Amino acid sequence: MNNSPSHSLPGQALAHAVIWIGIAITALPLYIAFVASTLSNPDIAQAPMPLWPGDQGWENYRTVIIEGMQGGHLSPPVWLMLFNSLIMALVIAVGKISVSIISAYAVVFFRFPGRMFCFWLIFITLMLPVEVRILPTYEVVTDLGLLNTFAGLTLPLIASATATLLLRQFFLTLPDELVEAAKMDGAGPLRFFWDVVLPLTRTQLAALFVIMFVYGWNQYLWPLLIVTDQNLDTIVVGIAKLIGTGDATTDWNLVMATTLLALLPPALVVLLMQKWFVKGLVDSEK
Amino acid sequence: MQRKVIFPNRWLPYALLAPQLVVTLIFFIWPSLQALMMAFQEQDPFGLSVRFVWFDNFVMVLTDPEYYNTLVRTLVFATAVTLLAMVPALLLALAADALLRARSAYTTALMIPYAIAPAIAGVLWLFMFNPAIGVVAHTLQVLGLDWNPTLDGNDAMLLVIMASAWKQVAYNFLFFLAGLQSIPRSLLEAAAIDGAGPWRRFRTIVFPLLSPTTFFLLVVGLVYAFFDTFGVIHAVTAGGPATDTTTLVYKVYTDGMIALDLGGSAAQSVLLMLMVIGLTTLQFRFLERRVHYS
Amino acid sequence: MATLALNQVKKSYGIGPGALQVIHGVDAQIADGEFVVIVGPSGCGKSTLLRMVAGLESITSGTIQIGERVVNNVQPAERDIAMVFQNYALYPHMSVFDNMAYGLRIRGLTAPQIRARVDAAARILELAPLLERKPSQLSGGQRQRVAMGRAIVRQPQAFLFDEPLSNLDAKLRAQTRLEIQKLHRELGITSLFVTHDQVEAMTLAQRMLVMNAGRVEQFGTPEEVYERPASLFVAGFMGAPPMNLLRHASGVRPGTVLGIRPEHLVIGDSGWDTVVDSVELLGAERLIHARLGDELLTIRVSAQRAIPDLGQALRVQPQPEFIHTFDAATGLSRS
Amino acid sequence: MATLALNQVKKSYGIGPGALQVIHGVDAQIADGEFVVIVGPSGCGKSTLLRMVAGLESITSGTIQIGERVVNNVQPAERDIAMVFQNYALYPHMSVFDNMAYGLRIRGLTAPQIRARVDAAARILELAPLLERKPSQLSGGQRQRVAMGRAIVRQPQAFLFDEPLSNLDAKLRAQTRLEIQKLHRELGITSLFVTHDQVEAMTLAQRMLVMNAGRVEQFGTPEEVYERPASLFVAGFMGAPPMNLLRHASGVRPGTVLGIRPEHLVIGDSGWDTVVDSVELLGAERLIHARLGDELLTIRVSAQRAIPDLGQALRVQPQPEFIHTFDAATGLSRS
Amino acid sequence: QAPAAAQPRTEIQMWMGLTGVNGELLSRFGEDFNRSQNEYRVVVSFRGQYPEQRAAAMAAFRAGNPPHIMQMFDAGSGDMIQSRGAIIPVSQVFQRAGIAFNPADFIAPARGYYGLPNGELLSMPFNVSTAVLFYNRDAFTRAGLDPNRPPRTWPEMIAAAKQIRERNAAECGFTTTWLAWIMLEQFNARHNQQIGTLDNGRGGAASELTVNNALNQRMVQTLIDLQPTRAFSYGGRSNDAAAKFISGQCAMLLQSSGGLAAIQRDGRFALGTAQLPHWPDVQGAPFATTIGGASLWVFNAPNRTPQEMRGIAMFLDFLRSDRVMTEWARTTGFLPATNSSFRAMQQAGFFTQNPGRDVPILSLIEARQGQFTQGYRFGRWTEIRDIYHEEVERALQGRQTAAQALRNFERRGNAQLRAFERSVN
Ligand SMILES: Nc1ncnc2c1ncn2[C@@H]1O[C@H](COP(=O)(O)OP(=O)(O)OP(=O)(O)O)[C@@H](O)[C@H]1O
Ligand SMILES: Nc1ncnc2c1ncn2[C@@H]1O[C@H](COP(=O)(O)OP(=O)(O)OP(=O)(O)O)[C@@H](O)[C@H]1O
Ligand SMILES: O=P(O)(O)OC[C@H](O)CO
Ligand SMILES: [Mg+2]
Ligand SMILES: [Mg+2]
Repeated sequence: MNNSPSHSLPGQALAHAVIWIGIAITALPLYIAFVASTLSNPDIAQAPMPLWPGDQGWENYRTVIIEGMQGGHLSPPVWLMLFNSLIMALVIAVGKISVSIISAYAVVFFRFPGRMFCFWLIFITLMLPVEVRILPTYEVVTDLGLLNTFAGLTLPLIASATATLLLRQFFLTLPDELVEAAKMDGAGPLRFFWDVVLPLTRTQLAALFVIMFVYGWNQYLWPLLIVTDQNLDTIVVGIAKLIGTGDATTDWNLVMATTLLALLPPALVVLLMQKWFVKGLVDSEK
Repeated sequence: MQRKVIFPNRWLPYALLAPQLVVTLIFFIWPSLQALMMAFQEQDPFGLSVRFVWFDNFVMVLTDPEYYNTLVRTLVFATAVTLLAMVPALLLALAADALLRARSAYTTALMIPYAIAPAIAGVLWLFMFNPAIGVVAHTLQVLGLDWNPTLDGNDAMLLVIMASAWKQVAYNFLFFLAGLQSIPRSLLEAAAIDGAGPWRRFRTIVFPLLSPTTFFLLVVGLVYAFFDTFGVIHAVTAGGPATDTTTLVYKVYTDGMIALDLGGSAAQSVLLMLMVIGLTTLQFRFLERRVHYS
Repeated sequence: MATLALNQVKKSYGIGPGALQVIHGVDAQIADGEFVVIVGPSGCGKSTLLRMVAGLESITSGTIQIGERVVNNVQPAERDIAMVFQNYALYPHMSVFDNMAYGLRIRGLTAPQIRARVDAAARILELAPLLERKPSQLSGGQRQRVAMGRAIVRQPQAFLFDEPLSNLDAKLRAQTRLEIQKLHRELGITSLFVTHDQVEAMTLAQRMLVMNAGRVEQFGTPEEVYERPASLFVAGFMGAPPMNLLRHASGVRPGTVLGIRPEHLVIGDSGWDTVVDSVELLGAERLIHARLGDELLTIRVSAQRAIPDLGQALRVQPQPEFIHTFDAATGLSRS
Repeated sequence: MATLALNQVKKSYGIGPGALQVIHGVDAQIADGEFVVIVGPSGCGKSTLLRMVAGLESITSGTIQIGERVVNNVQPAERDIAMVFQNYALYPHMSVFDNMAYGLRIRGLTAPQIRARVDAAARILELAPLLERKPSQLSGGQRQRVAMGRAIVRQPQAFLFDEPLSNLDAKLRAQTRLEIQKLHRELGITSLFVTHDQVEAMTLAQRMLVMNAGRVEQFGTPEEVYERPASLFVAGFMGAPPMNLLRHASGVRPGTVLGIRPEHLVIGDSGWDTVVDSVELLGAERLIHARLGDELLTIRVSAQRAIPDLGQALRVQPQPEFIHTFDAATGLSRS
Repeated sequence: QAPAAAQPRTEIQMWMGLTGVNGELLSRFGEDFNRSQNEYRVVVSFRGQYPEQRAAAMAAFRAGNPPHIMQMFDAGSGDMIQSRGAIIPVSQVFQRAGIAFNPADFIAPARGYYGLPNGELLSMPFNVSTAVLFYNRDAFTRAGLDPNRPPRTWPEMIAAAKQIRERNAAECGFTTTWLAWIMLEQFNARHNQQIGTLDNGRGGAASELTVNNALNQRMVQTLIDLQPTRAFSYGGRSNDAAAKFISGQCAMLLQSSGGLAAIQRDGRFALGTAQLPHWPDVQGAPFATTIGGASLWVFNAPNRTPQEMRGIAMFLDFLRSDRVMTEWARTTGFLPATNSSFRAMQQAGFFTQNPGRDVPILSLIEARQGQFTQGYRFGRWTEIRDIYHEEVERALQGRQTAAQALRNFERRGNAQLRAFERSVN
């Protein structure tokens, strides 16, 4: 093998050890959550809970997926919340990307008065976190009659500049000659966008999709405020509502089952699209 | 930076920009201006009476010692989260980079927490460390450690720091690994020929060359610790015990949403905005420098 | 096919006092079917000139005519020309076939027409087995051929080439050079070819346009340019190793520069006294670098000849019929 | 300074049946102070061989000796060698001075010692004014010199170069070639230089090691290699344009291949009947490509000579004293 | 029947702050109501804990779209009462809908807490609770305590807790939920002490906190002193500490009577219930504890139709019916909020059949009433409660004394009261 010192045998063993410790710490909370999701709540309430999976798993998952917590009163069935989260994450991801790709295209491939102004206006959206403007945003959404709609849930979150910046960056790296070749071939701006830019941006789009999907899926404060109809509850909000509330004790077994179900889809998206995701993440921030 | 080759067209660029601009203006710029306005007003929670009070809200915030306590606490928290998320990430990245085989499998396993919402990460850690039912909390108690985040501010702080850092390690890891892999092998080989051992190579070559990545992650980490940890704190400690885990953002939230001091909360928001703008500017200054560097 | 005429073509980047003029009035009449190579050092404006012909760069003043038509304000796609770029600018996501077909599709040709044209071009360029591949699956030379194919299918009035060979390795470059020559022979399309490689320029050109800093230094056949360089610049630019240019050697009149190519120096018993500085073997020949006072002289000799020792004294004499004389002030040839 | 000895050096990547052997037993004895160039096509194992000498790659079997010492299991740092990489591998965050001083610091030299050595190297390489700059503030040629400087200050037993010139443009490459030659003359350190550019190889080498597919094809002086190529591979690889290799021409015995360099063909009244296919001007010379049956022949003539027309018939005769004969089956020289 | 069914139902939004068995039941009442008629559709949804829910409701109100009905815990009442433009008193709601409504139907403490001096009710009492002591009978037995004689006074409580620790019958003696509610509000009512001037704030917004006295100091100091041995173990704010009791870690729990259902469901021990302990040296003690829980507020909004108003009244009317009230009280541990449902349960013998279930009633209604047992009415009380939590938590951490904690609480609390006073004037 390679003779460089980091690739020596003891070096390899050390590296494996470090990684395995890392994986253990990464996995521990997930494992405990999994075990809890297979126990009954009294089992958990009698601390310490067992560290080996119990036999309530099927029942717990059935309960949360089909019925929802406490017969669907406290939270709708998980399948519905998952569906809501999915819609929200998809709309946000696809929306952000579509809006961003055309605006990045405009900023990069055209010169026009106000170009830099527009760019900065978009860029500014990167600077301020949601917490800062949540109440007035809420008012705007209400004035537009978008409370309790997917539009209200998603539109305000489409106003972000990460995607625009990344795509702009990428567009800037497309060789000038490609544009010129297309011009010589007689392609106009829209045709060039459709025939050349879009296909070439596929990798970036896939990466952005993952990032934005996770972003959308993990939204917390905004859906907490904007949705008053339980049937629109997203899963992350649903979970947070379930713990430490009122005079009830938390049904940790169900909460953990729900939690695992909640992190499964974004984790799957990240894993399945890993190749693009890492590239996109690293590109987008550089 | 701009392209040399462009398309000539008068209206098309505006049409393409329109959706983004509209969304930005309606859902971002406008509400932000509103928030700014609220910082100069005093109003009751229901918005039934509104009074313009100039800088009163700012004066109140800035003369409240608790605000400075929170500021210091936030800095401590942010520094701890950032470091705790970066050092292990760097170690893991070094290990992964050194591996000849199974690197991608390991990478996959390590990046899962990226996909997990902060609020959910908080729930997971709360569940392990809850003094009443948590497995780890129980173990600590058996070991004779008096673990009680509901009362001990340090325990609580440690808990939110760990939960927050845990989630962020994945992110830092991916960047460090990318950074390491972009260091030309030949540089390390040159150093090896020059006689540098592994530790010396790390100290004098690898770490300096990673410094752009490190700095970037530092800024991102600080921003994360400042803002995105809201969900963690909300789920784990709700800012307590006392105010021992209340960060600036959490204070904006509690003062505004729970205590319903809208003006004071808005004033704090504005101060926060200024800090974010500062951080972002810093980052972009640096980014520019880095463009020159390469 | 058409003639190409450049009349007092100028180009400035930017406007007003800050403007940067990079082309200072170029005139050139190119005959129908002629193969003209534009050559010059990096940054002299070769690409800019070519791109003005293509319509990718606006013309600050002067006119460009393709055939009878002044094209200053004609869109690139309407000028009926084709261009081959240095980096080929192939559409990476399209197959070779689609790369060639793209322009034809936009022009609205029918599928059978397109197929016929692409097949014809592919036959000429031996691309037929590659039509389904993506550019990333091709070698550098194959990509280059696809770029040419894309130009050919258009059946344009003129071909423009911007350093199309500079991304190829030496061997492939030599080979592709021959192919382009042959292609031009077959198709006879007026061609404008930019390069900064003088071997390429000399090999390909029917006429060469030597540029320097936005001006034409010489426009003539390769033989003219090599044998009768119009200026010091051309003398120093063409030839590898380039012409020896001496200012202080004995026999050089003050205010002039004497030019003599390395192959026109004879080592013997008379002539300049030089000292051998280094020797390089090039295969069939050897280059002897020798000091002549404060100037350096390169002499080209057959490799068969005995190798002189370093530091050895050599007598070197220029063959008189190959001596060039330039005005030291203007740089223009006086011969 | 030291001798360098490679004895039956082999290298495989991977282990077991899936292993890929890339070096198939190389032997080479390099004298103290000798400048040896390893040349061969891409992928033939040049870098691998060099990196085994450097200690960056483990040795699968065989031994490598530096001086009297077998270094197979010696760490790179302890082999007392210096290496110049293709991409220079300068430490981008250190000044030129620090780049050169790095290895010395690690060796524990005192500050004045370091300063003295770096200054000396900087003087030789004319780097003195650049010592405070970062690599990013240097041109390609300057970076290359810093990389050499870093090697020099170490005063190693041997220099290893892995295509150190291939990132430079043609002119700079020619110039740096001369500098390396001069440097070697001054310092006299045993050097192993990898390149795939044959001009570079011939110019620099005292002896050349021509490699092909992990095997040594020939190891000799440039003259030997050029004039008496040991195999078909060497004959076809060295020389631009390369030797004509004919299998079917009249006078070629079956089972053999006749080799004749383009400069050793005479156009006259007798000899092979060929047809001119294309002509290229190279400045002082012209290349005539002509068809001889199903084979192509390149003839090198002076540019002074009249240009033959395409399609014209030419009689071509090889100069008998320069004819090479190879065994068609083994590829080995029979001359 | 057919035409009515074709009519789209008018939707009535109700936000609740209850979860668990309690929330489940309240939601079911909504469904029961929906089944009982076909004009209205009530949507009962959980919107987070009371403070979050209130924040959302306020944002919704400002945006002109508040829920029709919002359940709000006792501590939020002061703010709600002052926000006259935002709410419609329930008495008026019934009046406008033309449904008979007599405030006197509700039990006295609730009337006192949520009503105006003129008898009008501002919000409708629904989940009425008071604080009680739950204890683990098994742990008592293990500790050698008599499970049938729970501690009645604080000295007994302290002794029991210590004994439990000494015998290691549990990891902790006792803990408490709702620290401010129990250790400040209930505690002072139990001893008939006012926590703020102007009749506990009922007399106007100019009220000031008066809690930094010997009695409160002694109570807080007691907790501080017990904390290190875990005779007392602090378990977090709001309801968090209940888990420690349910898991068996703590042998005793001070908690809302409304917490009963959860304990019954998850606890694995025999449960005992008793009244809140008191200090016997305080004159007249024990007095009655005070009311807790939550009431239902009706939001005003510019676009409310008479149809909606009627729907609101009908649903509230449904909720206060004997059938709903008795089921609610029987299942949850809350008290019946109306006199008639209380009587109905008595007549059915519920309290005699379920020993311990009468404890909250004995504590709230039957115990001795005093001048300051009627509850308080302060603005920004949610926030003031949290200030109390913060200061006492700091004291429990050992970073300040009880006196310092209470002094800081008074200072910071009064600043809030003054800010509130400014905002209503
Ligand atoms: N968009 C531009 N704005 C300003 N100056 C430009 C621009 N494009 C080119 N130039 C300048 O014009 C001059 C000519 O450039 P051009 O690309 O034509 O040179 P070239 O001869 O093709 O060089 P090379 O051989 O390196 O390709 C250069 O000095 C260049 O810096
Ligand atoms: N780490 C490796 N694993 C497997 N095969 C390798 C590895 N490194 C090199 N090779 C193979 O070994 C052979 C020799 O590679 P090497 O880099 O020595 O060639 P080279 O002569 O230096 O080529 P070039 O001129 O392109 O640099 C090649 O076929 C290459 O693919
Ligand atoms: O637990 P509950 O609902 O009875 O409420 C207890 C207190 O009143 C909360 O303020
Ligand atoms: Mg150019
Ligand atoms: Mg190599």
